[in-house]
Amino acid sequence: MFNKVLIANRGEIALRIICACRELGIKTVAVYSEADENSLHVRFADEDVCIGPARSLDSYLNVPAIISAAEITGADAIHPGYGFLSESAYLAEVCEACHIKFIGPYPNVIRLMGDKARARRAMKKAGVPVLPGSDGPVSGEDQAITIAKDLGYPVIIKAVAGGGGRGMRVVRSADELPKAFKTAMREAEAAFGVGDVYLEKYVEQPRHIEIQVLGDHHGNVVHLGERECSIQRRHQKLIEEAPSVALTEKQRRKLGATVVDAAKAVQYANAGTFEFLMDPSGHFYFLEANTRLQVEHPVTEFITGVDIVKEQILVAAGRRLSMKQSDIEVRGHAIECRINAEDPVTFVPSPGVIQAFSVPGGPGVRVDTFAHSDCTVTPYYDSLIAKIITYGRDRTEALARMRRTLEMTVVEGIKTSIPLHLKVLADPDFIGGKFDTSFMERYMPEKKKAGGRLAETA
Amino acid sequence: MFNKVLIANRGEIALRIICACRELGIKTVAVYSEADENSLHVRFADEDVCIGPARSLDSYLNVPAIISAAEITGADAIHPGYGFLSESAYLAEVCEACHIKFIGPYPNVIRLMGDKARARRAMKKAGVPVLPGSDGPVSGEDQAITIAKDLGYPVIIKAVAGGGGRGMRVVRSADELPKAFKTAMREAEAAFGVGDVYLEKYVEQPRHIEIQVLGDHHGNVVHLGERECSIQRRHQKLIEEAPSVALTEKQRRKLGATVVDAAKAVQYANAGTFEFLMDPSGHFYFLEANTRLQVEHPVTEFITGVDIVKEQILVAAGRRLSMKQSDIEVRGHAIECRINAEDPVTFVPSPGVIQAFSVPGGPGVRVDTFAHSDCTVTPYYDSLIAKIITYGRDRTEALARMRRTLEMTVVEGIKTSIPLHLKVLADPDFIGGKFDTSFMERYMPEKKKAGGRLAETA
Amino acid sequence: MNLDDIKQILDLVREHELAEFELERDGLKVRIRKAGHEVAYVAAPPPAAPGLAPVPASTAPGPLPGTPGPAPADEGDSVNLAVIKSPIVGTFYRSPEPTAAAFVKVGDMVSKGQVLCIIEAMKLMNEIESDCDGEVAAVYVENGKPVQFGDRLFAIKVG
Amino acid sequence: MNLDDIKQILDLVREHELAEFELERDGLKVRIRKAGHEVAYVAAPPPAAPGLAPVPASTAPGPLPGTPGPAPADEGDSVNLAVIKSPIVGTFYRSPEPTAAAFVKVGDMVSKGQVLCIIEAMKLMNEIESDCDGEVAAVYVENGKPVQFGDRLFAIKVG
Repeated sequence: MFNKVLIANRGEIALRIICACRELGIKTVAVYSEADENSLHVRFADEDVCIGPARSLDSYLNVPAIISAAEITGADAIHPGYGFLSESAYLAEVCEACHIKFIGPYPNVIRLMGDKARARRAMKKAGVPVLPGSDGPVSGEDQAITIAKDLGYPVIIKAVAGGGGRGMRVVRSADELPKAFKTAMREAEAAFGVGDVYLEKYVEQPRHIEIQVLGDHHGNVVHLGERECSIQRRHQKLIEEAPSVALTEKQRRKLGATVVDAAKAVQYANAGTFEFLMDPSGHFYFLEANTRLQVEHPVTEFITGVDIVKEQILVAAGRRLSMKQSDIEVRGHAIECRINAEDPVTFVPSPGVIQAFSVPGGPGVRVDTFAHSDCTVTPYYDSLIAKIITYGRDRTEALARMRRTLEMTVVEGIKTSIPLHLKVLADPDFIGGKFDTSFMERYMPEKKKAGGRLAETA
Repeated sequence: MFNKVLIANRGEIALRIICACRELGIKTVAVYSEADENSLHVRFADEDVCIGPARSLDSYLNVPAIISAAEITGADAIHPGYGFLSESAYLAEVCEACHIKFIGPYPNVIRLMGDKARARRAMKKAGVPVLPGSDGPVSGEDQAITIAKDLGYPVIIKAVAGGGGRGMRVVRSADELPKAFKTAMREAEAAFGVGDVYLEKYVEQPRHIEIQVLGDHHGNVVHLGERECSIQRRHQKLIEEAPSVALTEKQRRKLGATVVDAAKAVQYANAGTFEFLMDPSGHFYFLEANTRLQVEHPVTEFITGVDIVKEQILVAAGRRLSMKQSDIEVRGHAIECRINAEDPVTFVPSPGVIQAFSVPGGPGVRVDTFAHSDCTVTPYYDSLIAKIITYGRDRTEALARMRRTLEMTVVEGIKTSIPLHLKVLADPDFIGGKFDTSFMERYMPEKKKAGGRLAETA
Repeated sequence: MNLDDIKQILDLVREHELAEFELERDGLKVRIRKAGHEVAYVAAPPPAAPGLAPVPASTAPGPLPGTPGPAPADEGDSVNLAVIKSPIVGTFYRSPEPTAAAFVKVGDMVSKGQVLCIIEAMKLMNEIESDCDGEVAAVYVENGKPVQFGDRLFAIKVG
Repeated sequence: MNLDDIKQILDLVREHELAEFELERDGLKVRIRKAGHEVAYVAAPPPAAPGLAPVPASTAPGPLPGTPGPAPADEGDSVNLAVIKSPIVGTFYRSPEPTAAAFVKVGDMVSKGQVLCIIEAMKLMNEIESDCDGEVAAVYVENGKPVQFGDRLFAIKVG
């Protein structure tokens, strides 16, 4: 087992990883930027290293600083959390070279899944349903027009190196294609340094369904069921739940088995998430795989009782998975609201000092947060200040708990998305389970037709 | 269903009941003493009524004030929580007379169980194992000596109206009896206004095991398994867990069934707890029944998924229990630490202002508390400031979670029992499950032979 | 007023653990505020106001019920007002029965022990008596309305 | 009222730990307010200090690394000291190789651009240069010890 784990992250997820390490009796090293000097993750780690100034590029994204921090503290493993370097094949490779265990999949698997066109081909080969599409980068406008005609409109143009909705365009007719193609390439080039794009059939009114997997380094892979993350805004997930009301037990078993087979085919190890679009007639299409821990992992932890972060650490240390597929039993329903420091109407970020902070207890409530009274929410990083997760024997109970928990949560001094969450929780369509990824458009300040599709984020 | 419930309590349990009411869509009325004006239970109730000055006798124990508060706010039910008036047959009777539902058992059942000698007889009749004893009040010293001789020493003298260890004496020989008998009677007279005492065989090295039951007003009763509460100090429970490591599955089923039968025999409705002593050879002896919600109910909620407070409200409103015995499945292990505002070594209470308060998240953690940064812990009421409950797939995981949760809990400005809890959690005997009710004596400031037996409190 | 007077006042301030003291008379004005009392504002400074601890209610805690001594700072500067607060929770009635006249009205002179109102609690009618002699200056609660423990009922202009 | 009176009043103000004192009489007005009492209105008063937000470290943030301008208040009042901080995380070495002499020692005169030490990070030796001309006044880190981003390395007494 590891003696000391360095946590290459900040905020609630750094604290989450400290909790897991402490439960396993492993020492921790926090790294932090100058802006985070007073953060709780620094307070509760056994050791801490300042790795740079506030700007992420110079601190939390600074591979040499993080590796050096591991070396000077003698850490034998690095947990990257989510975001930042969590999907950096480069960091994973450097770790390997420095004999530090990277708590995540093999570098080549990270690289494969990071290239959307290659990932798509690999999944297709492994029997995972993918959207009809170009099966690789499209060389030019003319080829795009030919392929689009074959696929039938609407189609979607996506960046090969994509993420976060950039380099992505929905095209509804041949007329729109040339312009959209050029824009997508330009955006991809600007955002990722690679202009390559590919084409896929566009699914209308899709639900976002994802399967959580866990693999060890002995070839064992299990899935922990699905999560539904259709409540998202500009590709940012806002509310996640498990199980999904849209899946039958049969669909769940089948999709889970398919994903486990595909994960085994690519020698997937550690935690990962396979994201799918589900069309209104119940077909699934592979979207992408996230080769890391997800923000919304707690909903799965609630319904399965599995501690995903502890499993990550154990399998990275060479242990076999602590469970077989048949041991995993889903019980009850869980839902997560991401509480952001932002105006609930305009979505403008609201950094500042939290003057009062309190969250209620009672059964079925979990709060993962770095916030506390008198803490500062800096403007440098993402606006997530707390994840509130509730559990119930069924969805109705989980939703009622979430409502009362949000109503009894106190965050004073900054604005938060809690009022927006309460609106969604009172929405009859949401309560009825009748929604898709375009659901949040009704709460957008300007009702732009944003396409409302795909979630590329944690 | 009720429209509005008045909560005749304060602190964390008042908040716990508000949570349950909100989940059921029921409005709440908080009552408070002048000392609790700024408490969270006042903030989060829909209405609030000041019922008196700080002294409990004039506020939280003031039946006319509470009934009047219910009347002026139009509340149709009263939840008494634990402590204060929760076992007051008088309050239950007044409620009945005023057409307000008392959320608890029938007044006559409360009265029966409140009289220890009668309760003992009723349980014996219903087939529950009781300790050999006098079967009723002992008239005088001579009778006591005769009975004690029959029972064999050691014996214990107990107040008929007892509670909290008062009017209780362990007697190890005939020589000691006369003096102990007089003292116990005097104490009982002083504490309860009734000097009657009775005799029982005294069990050495007992474990405290209790069975949680739930009954409706249609004759249905289920049990939710046992809790073990042997870690106590001067009859005050400090750490509780479920299930108990000392019980086999067979013992659990048998004891549970016995209790359910006995509860049905006395027409038990609502939540209740039947407390037992378990001797080293695995025999159980009925101790007493608590006709109310217990402080430690969350450990049972964690392992069964049942929301005991919501069930209390639902059955009080006339609903049938939402589950049958066969629906109740125990999963995992839960443990509760009662965090008191007190010096962890001398046990001297430590009221004051909490300057900083923070509790970690992560899976399997529940915190029921009224505390927050800048809140005041008054010297007027009991010293419980928070209940920290952790859950794990097994006892080892639950204990590891408790340890890291306590280590990462911040309470500044007052002293708390957290350091004491951490000592217990590191104790090899505790970890190994090898303990009885005398366990805490090793952590007492003066190692007085306190008998270390029985828990009469929530 | 000389230094000795000031010293004596300060001793009184200390003895009575006052936070503030103010005296104004014939062109003389003394005002004293003890340090450390701002600390009370720390949790919830009046203007900023955030924080879980609510700002103290604008009604000062005042004298304990049952002993409603004069509370001058509470109500005005020059008049000695005694505030009668409710010693119980219940429903406030100004008259012994619906059709009867009110026990007292503003302007009435009352004497100590005189019944001012009834508070019904648990079907029992509790007579609330005046603690002092004086003139009824205010009635704070409407007939038939609920009152909580400590709610103001009447102000009596003393002497 | 003369200076002596005022002194005595001030002594009383101190003795009684007053926050404010005001006296007005016959065209005379004295008003005293002790400094620091407004500070009590902030969320986390400096002396009380508890609370989760740690008191700012006593080492002032100082100049940004890479631009270590003079930091007089930091070190002393009359001397112009530039503090060179570590721009990276790694291991600090005072000499180019184990057996060699240190790049610089206290008392040495250095010029801008001169190598002061090496910090090893990811097996790479990073030379850290002086940002100014001056005399080495202090070496804060021992040879072979780890340094964090922003840790002080050297103080240079500037011109």
